[in-house]
Amino acid sequence: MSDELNINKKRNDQIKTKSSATSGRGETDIDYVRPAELPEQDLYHGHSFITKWIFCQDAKVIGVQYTLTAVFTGVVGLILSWMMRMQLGYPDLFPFLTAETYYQMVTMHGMIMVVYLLTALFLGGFGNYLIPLMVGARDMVFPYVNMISFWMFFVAVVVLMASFFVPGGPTGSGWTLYPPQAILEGTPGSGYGILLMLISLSLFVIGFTMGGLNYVITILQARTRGMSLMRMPLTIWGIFTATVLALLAFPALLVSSIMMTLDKVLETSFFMPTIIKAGEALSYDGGSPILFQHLFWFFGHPEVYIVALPAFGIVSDLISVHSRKNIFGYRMMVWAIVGIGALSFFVWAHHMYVSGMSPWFGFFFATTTLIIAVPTALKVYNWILTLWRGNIRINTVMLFCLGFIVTFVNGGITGIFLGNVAVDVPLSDTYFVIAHFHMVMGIAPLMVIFGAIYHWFPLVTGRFLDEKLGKWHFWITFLGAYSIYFPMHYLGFIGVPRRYFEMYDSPYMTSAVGMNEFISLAAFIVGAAQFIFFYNLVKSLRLGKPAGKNPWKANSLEWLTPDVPPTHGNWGEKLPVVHRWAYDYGVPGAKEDYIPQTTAPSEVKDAEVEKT
Amino acid sequence: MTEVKKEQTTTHKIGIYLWIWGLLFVLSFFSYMVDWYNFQGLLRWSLILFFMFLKAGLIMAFFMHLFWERYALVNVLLWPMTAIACFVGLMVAEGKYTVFSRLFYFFVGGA
Amino acid sequence: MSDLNLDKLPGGFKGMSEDIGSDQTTFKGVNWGKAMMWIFLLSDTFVFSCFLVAYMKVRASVVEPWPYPSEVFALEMFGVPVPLLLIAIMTFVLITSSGTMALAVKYGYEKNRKMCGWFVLLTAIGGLTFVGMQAFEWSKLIFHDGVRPWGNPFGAEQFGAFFFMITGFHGTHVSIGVIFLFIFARKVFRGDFDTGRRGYFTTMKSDYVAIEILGLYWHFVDLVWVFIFAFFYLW
Amino acid sequence: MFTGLVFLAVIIGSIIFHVWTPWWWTDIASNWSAMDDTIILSFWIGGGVFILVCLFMVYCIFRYQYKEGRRSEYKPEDKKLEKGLTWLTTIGVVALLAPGLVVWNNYIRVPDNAIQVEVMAWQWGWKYRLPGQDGKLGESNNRIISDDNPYGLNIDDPNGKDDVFVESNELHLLKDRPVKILLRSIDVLHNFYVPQFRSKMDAVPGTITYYWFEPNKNGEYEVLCAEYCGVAHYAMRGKVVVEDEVSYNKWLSEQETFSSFTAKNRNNKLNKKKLVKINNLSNNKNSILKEQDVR
Repeated sequence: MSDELNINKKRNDQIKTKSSATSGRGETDIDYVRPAELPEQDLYHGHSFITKWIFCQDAKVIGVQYTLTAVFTGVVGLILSWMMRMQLGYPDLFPFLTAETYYQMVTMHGMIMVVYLLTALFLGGFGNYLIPLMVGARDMVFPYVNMISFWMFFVAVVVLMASFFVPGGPTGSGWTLYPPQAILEGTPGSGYGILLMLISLSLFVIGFTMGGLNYVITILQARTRGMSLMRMPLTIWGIFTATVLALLAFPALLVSSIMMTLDKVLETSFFMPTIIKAGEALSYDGGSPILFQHLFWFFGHPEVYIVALPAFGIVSDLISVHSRKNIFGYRMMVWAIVGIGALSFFVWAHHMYVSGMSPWFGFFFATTTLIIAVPTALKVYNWILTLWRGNIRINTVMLFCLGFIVTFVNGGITGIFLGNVAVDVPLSDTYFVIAHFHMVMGIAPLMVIFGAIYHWFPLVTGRFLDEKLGKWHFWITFLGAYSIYFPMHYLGFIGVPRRYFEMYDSPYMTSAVGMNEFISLAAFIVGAAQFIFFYNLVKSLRLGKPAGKNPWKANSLEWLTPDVPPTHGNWGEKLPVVHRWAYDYGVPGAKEDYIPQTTAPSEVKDAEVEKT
Repeated sequence: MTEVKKEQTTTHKIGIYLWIWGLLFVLSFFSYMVDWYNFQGLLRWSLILFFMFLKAGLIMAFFMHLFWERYALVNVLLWPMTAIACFVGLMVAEGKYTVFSRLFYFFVGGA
Repeated sequence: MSDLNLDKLPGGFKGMSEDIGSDQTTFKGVNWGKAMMWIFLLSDTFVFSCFLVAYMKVRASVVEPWPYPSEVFALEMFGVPVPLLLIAIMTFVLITSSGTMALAVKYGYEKNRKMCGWFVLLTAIGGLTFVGMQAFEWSKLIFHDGVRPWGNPFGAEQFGAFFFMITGFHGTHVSIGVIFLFIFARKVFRGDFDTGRRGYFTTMKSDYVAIEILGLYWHFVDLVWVFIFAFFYLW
Repeated sequence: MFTGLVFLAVIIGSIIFHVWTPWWWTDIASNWSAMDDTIILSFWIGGGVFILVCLFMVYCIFRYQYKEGRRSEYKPEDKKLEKGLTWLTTIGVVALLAPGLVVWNNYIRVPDNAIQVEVMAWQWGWKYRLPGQDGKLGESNNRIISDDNPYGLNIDDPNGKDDVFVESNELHLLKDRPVKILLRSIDVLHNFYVPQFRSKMDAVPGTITYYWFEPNKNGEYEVLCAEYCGVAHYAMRGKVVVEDEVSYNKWLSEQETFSSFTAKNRNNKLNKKKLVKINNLSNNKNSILKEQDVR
């Protein structure tokens, strides 16, 4: 393998300046960039505390608001997971944990983590903060709508949290909210709980659509001069594709929420067939529960990639910056992101192999699902090939990236098990599934989030996070999380079904008591380790080492603002002009080992740059 | 909001709008006639879909100016429809399967 | 300010690949608001598609007979039931309003304040008529025919549920459109788009392109009706 | 150094755990050993990829740790390598997919000699219905379930007359005889799952789903509900007994049939009335609707 990778001769024919291709007059001027198409953006600058920090139209502040709100819900989710693990590891020890509360915790934990933490954090948090900075815009294109978007999200969170306090408590129908069970008695929170959940989701979708339109249009229509799509950092590609997916997938969630609300409130029968409860037939008739599952997963599968793609993008950037090497196969990475995004709309029913849908769908969805494995695997190869022959800084950021690779590969491969229809039959609805999706869309994206926070904290606050605490945080989180979820696969092999309040007395389940105790212990430790991180955040905000400009020696635009942290309007007097992609690290002939995107070719004449 | 210079945007003769407008009336009338003459089966379906797509196409192309837009926008808007097409196709299959299993195993009391 | 000259850019697929490969904007010459409206409409298309897909799936899988819309929606005229009469009229009204909107957009391009304003107002009135007729249709179904979301005398329960949900959702879109049409008619007449007056909430300058954006929305509403007409009333 | 070593330890630890794990699947008791085989195949291919990727990563950590002044290699892409990896991955994926599809094809095609067994799931328990002598299950409908007709059978359907009711959690099956499980639910989603048989499928109210297997080992097996169905989901257990023909027939003869069940209730006139009433479902429904109109 390594022979093929020996340094080829420079493919100078690849050098191609867009300027000379389009302008006609720029044949000789290697620094030429097309003039601005659009006038300067008109911005509203807040004057009071309220317009500056609360109802703020600055995408950076909105990003931080999103992040803090999402992290708050995340902490709630974390505490819920602790309580679940208390029950599973030490059943009967905690009398306040009844089956009802357990199922309510399962549900709220799932929904909070997937939608209100990961989606909101990646797109609302990182998206808002990074998009305008990384594409060289002054702000999002519709700052006002962007502000409303955050407050919609905020209200959605409030409604969600309110469901903890209504009679009957929050819904306990599992995060998939499958009818008929979700709205029938016998499921905790089938009264107000489920209604508030559906309302909260609808609000989230509406709020998110507002934000999502902003992200998409900012990326498509408000890039700075010289910033072509193929020069964008992969972070932006990931967030962009994920946002497009969200805009097209959330409608299915909205529709299923509306229909289920009607089933609950008006007793329509969209998802409700004839149901016998306590010997009496309810008034429902003729509906189709499987339809809900189709709608839900038509949203739900893209949702997986809504979480995963930004993580892919961000981790590519982090790995590239901290191994001082260009990302390997940038173009393939972009195509892989777009391809995965597009394919994700054709694979939804692989969550439903044993749901009783038309059995013939198994062939179609197994095939499409495994096709997705190919671009995903390529991305993994490219990450490790980026490390290869790099100059790797082993700091906290890089550690989280390495942790991501291990957990993601692990979870991705168990995904191939579950996507392959016949293998899924014995494994579906068991702990194998739990282990799989926590590994691949729980731990792996969280690794990226932590890495990204350690990476961009100096930009947001002007100070580094504490490295020593960071390393403790990483090792406990990574090793702990791995030892939670790796053994959990084997519970699935035994055949322990998911969503079991207690393992009861089946012989093969009792054999796993020890493992359950161990997993619970690990979960408590990992959860507690997050408070090291929060302490680090608070401490470093005040006392962290000052970072200065571009502390990581990165190339992408967000580090090149005149002020650190960037102020409203981002760029001061003049918008930056981009001359190259974001990955010119270690270019032979250049003085430094990195060439920022704004560096004009004439400034680094000797650099043997391959690609612009 | 930015002002893209509008001078370049070609305005279109009023005739084209009136012409499309008329065409939409005629097509709506035709699709109404499908019901009026009570066509059934495949003929009904193909006529309904034909008129529907023709009308939708006219509205999108001329009233919504897609005909005059650059291909980048047009393609971005039309490709996602394949996902919907896939969804529709599979759900038709699923609906048929459901009704098959219902009729095959259930008796439908009275009705 | 800008040297973007759309006429000089290559068209067709060559233009497309160049647009996508270029810097700054991907949709050349497309205003931000307009691009946003297009993407929003794409998202909204998925909403309506999901509604219609759900409807088709359920309708295909109920075993009870589905009410025959041609008869359910018939209107008694001079003692003879005319099938789908009201729906036909509603369709014509909506297409008419779509036509007037297209003209309003055209005059908006030309910055013809008066004509633009009148046509926007005309569109708003068309929309209002449509909503009114829909209210009539709903009340007839509810009070006269006894159709409820949870059941109806004609057959499968889901008929009423889907009817009220889908036409209701569409009607909501129309109503929102009508409100905005009235607001924008006022703005046009007041000359906001000529003076570039700043918006009350957004503090952004007004521009005639807003009429085009509103037009896109309105045509979309019409477009959805085409599909509802075909799938709900004609099927 | 430390970092690389820990990651190496994680990989080696994973392998050791996998090899020495005391937790492994239950002994298979059905014909679906092919499913186990595809899992094993996935383990070899997937596990191999996992180990290779991680080892390569560890190698990079050791070999290319940061050194002041060193330049990393500048090589944006390598078409040949990328193409090679694409093909390799594609081959691996096809190798996993193909057997999976073959097994699935067997899973959804029920052999002709399979005995039909209706599993009826309810919150929270199981009961079963077997076809009688004629080998055919009678038509059923959830809407007419009542005390006199606990399975909601069509009383006019001759196939249903000799259907055997098993109104308990315990089901007996014949060894080495394929069974087609027809799943039916009267309230919410359930899933009839016996880990030893490897196979499962959701029971969906409003429709019938199916799957099949061939039990090939005598014994008692626990039935689990594998689709979340409400608070007592975890306690929704049943029992399957696989046995030889003699004891099976003995068990079968102890069960009640539909006709014996109705005969028992025949003297009660009220019941009969109810059945007639329910049979005129359409009239019944209209009256329900009128009640709803009032509401």
